Amino acid sequence: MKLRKTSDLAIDQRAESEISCKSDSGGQTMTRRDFLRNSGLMAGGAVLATNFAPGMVKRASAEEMGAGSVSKVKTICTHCSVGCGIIAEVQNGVWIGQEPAFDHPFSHGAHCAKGASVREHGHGERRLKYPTKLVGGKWKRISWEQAINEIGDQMLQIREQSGPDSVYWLGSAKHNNEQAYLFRKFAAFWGTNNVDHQARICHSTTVAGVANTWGYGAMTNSYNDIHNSKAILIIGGNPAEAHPVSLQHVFKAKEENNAPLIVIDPRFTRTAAHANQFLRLRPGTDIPVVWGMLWHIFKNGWEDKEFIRQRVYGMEDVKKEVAKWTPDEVERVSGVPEHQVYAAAKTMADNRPGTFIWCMGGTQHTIGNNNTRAYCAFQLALGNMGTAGGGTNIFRGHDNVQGATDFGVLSHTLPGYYGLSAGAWKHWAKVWDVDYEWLAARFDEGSYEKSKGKDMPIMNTKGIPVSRWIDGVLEEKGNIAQKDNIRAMVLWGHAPNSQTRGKEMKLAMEKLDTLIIVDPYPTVSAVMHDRTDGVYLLPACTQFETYGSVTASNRSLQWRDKVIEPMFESMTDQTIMYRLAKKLGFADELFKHIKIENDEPLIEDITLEYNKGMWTIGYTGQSPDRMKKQQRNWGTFDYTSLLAEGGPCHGEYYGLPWPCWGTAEMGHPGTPNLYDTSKPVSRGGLNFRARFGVERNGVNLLAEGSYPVGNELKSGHPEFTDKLLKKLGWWDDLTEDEKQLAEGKNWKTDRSGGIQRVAIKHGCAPFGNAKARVVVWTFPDPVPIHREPLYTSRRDLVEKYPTYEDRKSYYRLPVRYGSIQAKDYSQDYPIILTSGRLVEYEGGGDETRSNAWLAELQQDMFVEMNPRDANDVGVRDGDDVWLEGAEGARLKIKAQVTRRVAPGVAFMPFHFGGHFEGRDLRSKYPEGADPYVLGEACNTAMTYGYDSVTQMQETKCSLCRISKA
Amino acid sequence: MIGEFIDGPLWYFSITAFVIGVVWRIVAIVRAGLKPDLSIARGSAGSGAVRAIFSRFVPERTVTTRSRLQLIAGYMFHVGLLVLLFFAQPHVDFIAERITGFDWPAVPHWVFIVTAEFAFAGLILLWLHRVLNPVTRLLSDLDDHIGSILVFLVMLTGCLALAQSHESLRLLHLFLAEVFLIYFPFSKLMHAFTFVMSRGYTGATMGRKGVNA
Amino acid sequence: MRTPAHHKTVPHALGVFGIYLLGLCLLLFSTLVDAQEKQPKELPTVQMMNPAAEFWRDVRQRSAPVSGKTQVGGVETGVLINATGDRWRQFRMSQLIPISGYILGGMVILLVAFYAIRGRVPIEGGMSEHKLPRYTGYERMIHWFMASIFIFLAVTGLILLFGRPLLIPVLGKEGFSILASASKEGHNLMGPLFLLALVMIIIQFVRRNIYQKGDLSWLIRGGGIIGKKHVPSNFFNMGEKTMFWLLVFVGGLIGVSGLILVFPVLGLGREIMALAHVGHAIGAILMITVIIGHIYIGTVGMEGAIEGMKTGYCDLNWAKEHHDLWASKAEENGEALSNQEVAKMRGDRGSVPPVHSGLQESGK
Amino acid sequence: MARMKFYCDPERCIECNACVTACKNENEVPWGVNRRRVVTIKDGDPGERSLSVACMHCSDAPCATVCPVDCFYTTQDGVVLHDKDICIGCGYCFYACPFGAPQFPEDGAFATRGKMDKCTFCAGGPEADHSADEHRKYGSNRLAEGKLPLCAEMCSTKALLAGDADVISDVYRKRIINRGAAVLARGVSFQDASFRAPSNLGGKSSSQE
Repeated sequence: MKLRKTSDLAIDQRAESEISCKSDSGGQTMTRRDFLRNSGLMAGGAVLATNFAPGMVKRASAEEMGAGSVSKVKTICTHCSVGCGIIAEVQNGVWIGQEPAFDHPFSHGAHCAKGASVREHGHGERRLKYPTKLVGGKWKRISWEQAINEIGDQMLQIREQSGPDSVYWLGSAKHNNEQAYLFRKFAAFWGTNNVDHQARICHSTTVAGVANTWGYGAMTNSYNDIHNSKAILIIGGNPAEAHPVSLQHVFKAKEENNAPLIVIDPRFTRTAAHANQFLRLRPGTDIPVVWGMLWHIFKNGWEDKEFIRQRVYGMEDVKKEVAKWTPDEVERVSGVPEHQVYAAAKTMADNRPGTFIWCMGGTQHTIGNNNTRAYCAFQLALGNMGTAGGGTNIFRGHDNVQGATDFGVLSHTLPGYYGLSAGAWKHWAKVWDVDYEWLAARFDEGSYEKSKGKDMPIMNTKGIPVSRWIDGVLEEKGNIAQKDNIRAMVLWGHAPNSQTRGKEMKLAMEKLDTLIIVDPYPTVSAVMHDRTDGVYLLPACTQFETYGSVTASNRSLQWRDKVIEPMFESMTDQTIMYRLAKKLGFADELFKHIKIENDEPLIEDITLEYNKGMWTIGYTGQSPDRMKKQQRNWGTFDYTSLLAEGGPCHGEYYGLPWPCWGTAEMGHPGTPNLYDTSKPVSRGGLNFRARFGVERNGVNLLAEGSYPVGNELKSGHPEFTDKLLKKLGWWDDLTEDEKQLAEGKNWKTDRSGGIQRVAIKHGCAPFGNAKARVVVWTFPDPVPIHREPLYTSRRDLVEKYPTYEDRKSYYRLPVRYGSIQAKDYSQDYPIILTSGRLVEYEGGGDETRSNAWLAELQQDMFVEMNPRDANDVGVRDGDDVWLEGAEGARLKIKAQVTRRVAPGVAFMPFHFGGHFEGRDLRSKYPEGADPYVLGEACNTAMTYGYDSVTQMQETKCSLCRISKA
Repeated sequence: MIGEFIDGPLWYFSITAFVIGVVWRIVAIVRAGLKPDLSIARGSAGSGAVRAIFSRFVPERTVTTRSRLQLIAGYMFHVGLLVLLFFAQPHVDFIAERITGFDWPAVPHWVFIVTAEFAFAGLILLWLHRVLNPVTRLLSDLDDHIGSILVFLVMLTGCLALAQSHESLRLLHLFLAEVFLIYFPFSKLMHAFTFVMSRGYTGATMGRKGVNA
Repeated sequence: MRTPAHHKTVPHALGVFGIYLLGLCLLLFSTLVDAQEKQPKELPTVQMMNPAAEFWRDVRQRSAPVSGKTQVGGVETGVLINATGDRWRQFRMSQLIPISGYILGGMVILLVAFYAIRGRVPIEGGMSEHKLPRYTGYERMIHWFMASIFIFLAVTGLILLFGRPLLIPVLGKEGFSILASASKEGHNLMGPLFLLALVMIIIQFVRRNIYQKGDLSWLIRGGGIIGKKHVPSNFFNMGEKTMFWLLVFVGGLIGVSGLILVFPVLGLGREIMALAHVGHAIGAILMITVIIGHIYIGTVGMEGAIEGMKTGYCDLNWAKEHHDLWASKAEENGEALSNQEVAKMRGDRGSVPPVHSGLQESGK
Repeated sequence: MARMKFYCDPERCIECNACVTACKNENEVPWGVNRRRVVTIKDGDPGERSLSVACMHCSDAPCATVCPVDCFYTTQDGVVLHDKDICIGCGYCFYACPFGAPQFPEDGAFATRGKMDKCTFCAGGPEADHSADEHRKYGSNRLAEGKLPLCAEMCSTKALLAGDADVISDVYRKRIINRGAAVLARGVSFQDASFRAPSNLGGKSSSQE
């Protein structure tokens, strides 16, 4: 709602002045740093927030306004995946103001606490300011030159001695698309698959589960599309704190459609406070509740039978499993009574389409992939898929975790989910224009695993996931399917406190040869270990000091402009990558088609390069020009459909949500809602992907009688290849040039885009038209079933719902399941421990805890505990308590006694860090770079447990005991 | 207008008057010369002087028992005044800006306040003692009263201007300080400088005589 | 209630005023109670042309302040709405300022009238040839210490209280702001010294101010206003003792509440702060009123009254008339000195002052 | 005559604190001074609601009544502002204000109150619009630029509205009608929230009970 005052007040010219898209950095007379220095604020490096007199940094005055005109820079918030628009006011290179982006299609000017305070980045008092090295327990400032040289030499030495796999490249969901892509490429050129990022520990189970159900592992609709929902179900998510602006859309549906809001969560969250129905489940029992709802749906025949017949495979198997979940059993296992489950099921059945939203409450479990597939099965049963207002709206975490996932900053795939097969490598080698053999030679020789009796090249072997890098360091060499342990860690935009098993991580950090941290902030990695040497801190830029594209949760790509010049001695990630590659000796290959200026690779060239390779998920149509044009025309996109009506972007969906098929020249508008058959593919329609074959056990896997509008085949069909085109007689629709590139290729590897173009021309989705499957026969549990957590409080259920057997080697490492569950911890650790977000902080929180405006609002790490549990141990609200995790880590934190959590459940936010087992580590930070607020990291106490498919860590269900400190 | 005068010319005038006046007075005293002491030295005059200058900061026994209040009040006031004068943040800033060009750490605000409380209590009590005690009343002349009242007013207006919100209050304080500076060299306020000389003189005399004073 | 008017020469005017004041206080409190009864929890007349009005009305109609949780730190940040401040506003604006104005003004008018009718109370026997040592130097010092601080605090306090109606029209907002700012700073600064002075006064005078047998009759006879005879009294009479205890308790109240007001960091809520302000204000007005009377007697009201505090010696006749018990005992002890001796001691004629220590320790 | 008002819709406020940080951002308010705050009542219990509170810009402002130096004034837009040059930091407005709007920067450890600071409805102060003095003392003057307070403009769920009271009322009325009409149109209300006393989820004790 835009509330513009239209009274007789004087309108300043500034408000009227056109929004110039980017500051003319050439015309800057003064960098922000100079400005700060001149105002005497930098004296001593550490300036207390309280010393900031109002207005010192802000717009100087009206009289001085002439000194430099105020330009308005459009960028995107760097906190969560909603992707809110930001308008930054910049004067003389100083970020002097922030205006609401009322015309931004996602946010309409809105922000949460984090978004409303991003300008604080322009202060940057607590940033890491110079390359720094730990020498004899003291931080020593060094030059970039020295840092790159020393790091490079050590890496090359490790490579010599232990192979490239002993250096671990931990990337970031905070990179923009270009940086993420470059990072993955960088790791490939270094010769390792030991590369990963936060998606592993946030939505990897979603990606795996959802992609294996219907093709793509992403949010199917969009935040804005929730406007069309008639019912909203949120499970394991607290968007009111994690994605506050999304609630704008939820409330619109709630108010205008009278859409009921159902929240299923162990905790009465801020979201639940606004829900019509709240189901409080025991942590880790999503499947019983979802199956419990389906039980009522199947029992009453509310399922969409026609939809299932046409578009779903294996629903009968699900029905069989669901039948076991009678209301009694659901209540016994999850604690949710029948009438609530029934009400929720009936509400969802009565109000279609309904959307199904989940977050990390569902994904971060040993059975996370089961959970996500169960959610999909629920939506498929109700026929809520492929329709506006329906879908599975999976709210991603970081601002670009979707993009970084898409670009395969993951140990099991190359960009675009191509996997690690030889074919995938060859495709990318072509895109990168490097010799495949050269690329293969970058990897270590030999083999770690066998596949079908044959040795598998290391190049094709999945790397160690980020969730388990500590085991890659600590595990006996003989137990790792790798030549040597990890010896050097590169944490490039990663907060270690977001990972479980903090005590072991400390040991791992201490065992490493070298620890390299590339980040705008020192992060907890700089202080949690007791190393005295071998740690490097390299100051990276924030996304406000560079530019590029970012993919929001709804698959929309948005262009960010640079707001300010890099602060202090920080460098953009792409620059650091270039300089490091140069040192490591593969810069020429890595940047073969990317222009370098002053050591900085040109972002647009990177975009254009991935446009040439990302055919699988349609990252091919989003050229920099198209994205920039959309950025200039935010206001022309519809608030609900995201479709531009009129204007320069007419007919396009905002952000060209992937798949944006074909080449940019083809002009595909993007796909706002996945699998929506009510539109032609050329206008954003789609059907389920044919990914799992055409037939299984004699049952047709292709769609039956369901197809996007205008599909000439009018039935299911497999994915397009050159052969299929020829068979259909469409081959000659290709141009001669296209034919040359498409010969022997399929829609994923045809670098001309011709196959996609022709398929779409005939109304077909390039990836075929098949059914979604609710039985994933390649997974440990083909039909999602409930398994008790490793550290369960319900020993009585272990026998009936046991976890998996231990596995000897998975992702190069042994994984324990049953051997942990076999032991009863519930006596000593009676309280279930779960974790989640606060609105003020983000991720590991180093950035937000260094932001004075945010840090003031959350100054103490705390644990929420029910009054009953508090009274049992004599704890009162605000007391200090010791919380001991089931593996023995102890946290000293404040108790917050509240009925928000149920008796027997404790909740901790995971953004804190800088205390370790009662020890304040503030003195260990480099001077002036310690965040305002420190606290115990919740994950120090979180325990072992990894998803059976993706090695997602278990953070939502462990055990602990709490005692008064 | 008046403000500019107080902040500018008058300040320079007063500080000049102060410096010249003090120097002139001291020179005059020194130039008055000492009567030659022809007796045989039984001790060192120099060490006696130094000893006296410092040892007399410690009050004698008779004083500590007989006039405890004056003693306490005296110290409260003099130490307080010294701290306020040289370690109050606004003064440090002022001196750094106008005179020295460098600054030094100031006391925190709360120390300032506490010190001011003590200084005021000391000053008021001392002045009351001066007026009420027959001896001191007799000994006091107008100069003493003017000196006391001036110091009091300077301190008071300084504290009234603590909020630093009104320029006029600061100017009032500054004006009185300037009056004080001008008055200083021509009054008993000079004891701030001359106490060294007088003590030194006595000490030297005593020292020479071999008396440990 | 006694009225102090139409009475013949009675020396103990102080007592009269004490009683009068007590009455006034009762009156004041009764009006307060009255006022509160008449205004049952009426909330601010905040007129809200706001859709929130209904919500806020709902919140306000709950008896206790609605308090919740907030991430914003500070005093009472969790309190959504707290209408108790409004009762305080009512008190300050429609009771404290006008009523205390009447009281102080009334006191002054009363004294003027009293003086006009009664004139200065003389020493009946005239000045004698002898004096009694009454106060030591130390005692006089702390008295005047207290007095100067009290007057400073009273004046600055009154400026803050009455400045808006009385001084802004004269000085203008800017001008008054300067004065008010200075007053506030000075008031805050000198406040703690008042407590220091109070402690010194208590220690020094408490023993002589314990009520004694004769005091009741002094009270009954209105400090001598009723009847012709002198009322027997020791070193301090009943009125003075009452004033002493008023000073101790009311002054203490003023001091403590003042400290609360001057330390907002203590994190006390606005209710406590407002309460402290009420106590501070009522106490201060009460004390100021009493002290006006005290000053009246000391200056124009009574002959010989101020001598003791000024010089340390009082006239023997005056002492006999007003503090006969003490005076006769002192005379018996041979403490009486001739005027000449006193003058010598005080060095009035340039004679060498003798050491006088412990001589005047009296009151026993 | 315009009459500026804030309104916070408790049905929409999710306590995201955007208004709090937006205010800090726009007005560079120092640590410890919060012109706006979000209060959650019944925190963690069914019926939990949050509200963003700042100066309500009362028509008959109690703060203005009690101010001993009379430093408050109401602008033509109905915004209650104060003159920091006149304010002496006595704290009386803090006692009088039912909403806890007046803030005081603690002036040093001895904490005499500094000059009062409060929400200005992003309308600056008595100084000339957009002057350096105005910005230093009061923060932004968005109203003079034809903009509304940033807190409301940035509210994540559009719960906090600011503007002319009439306009706000209209917006709010429309919202209420929407809520009501939706119920009418669809014939059902889902306000029968199935909140219940939390069932016991604790492992140990649950199996014991």
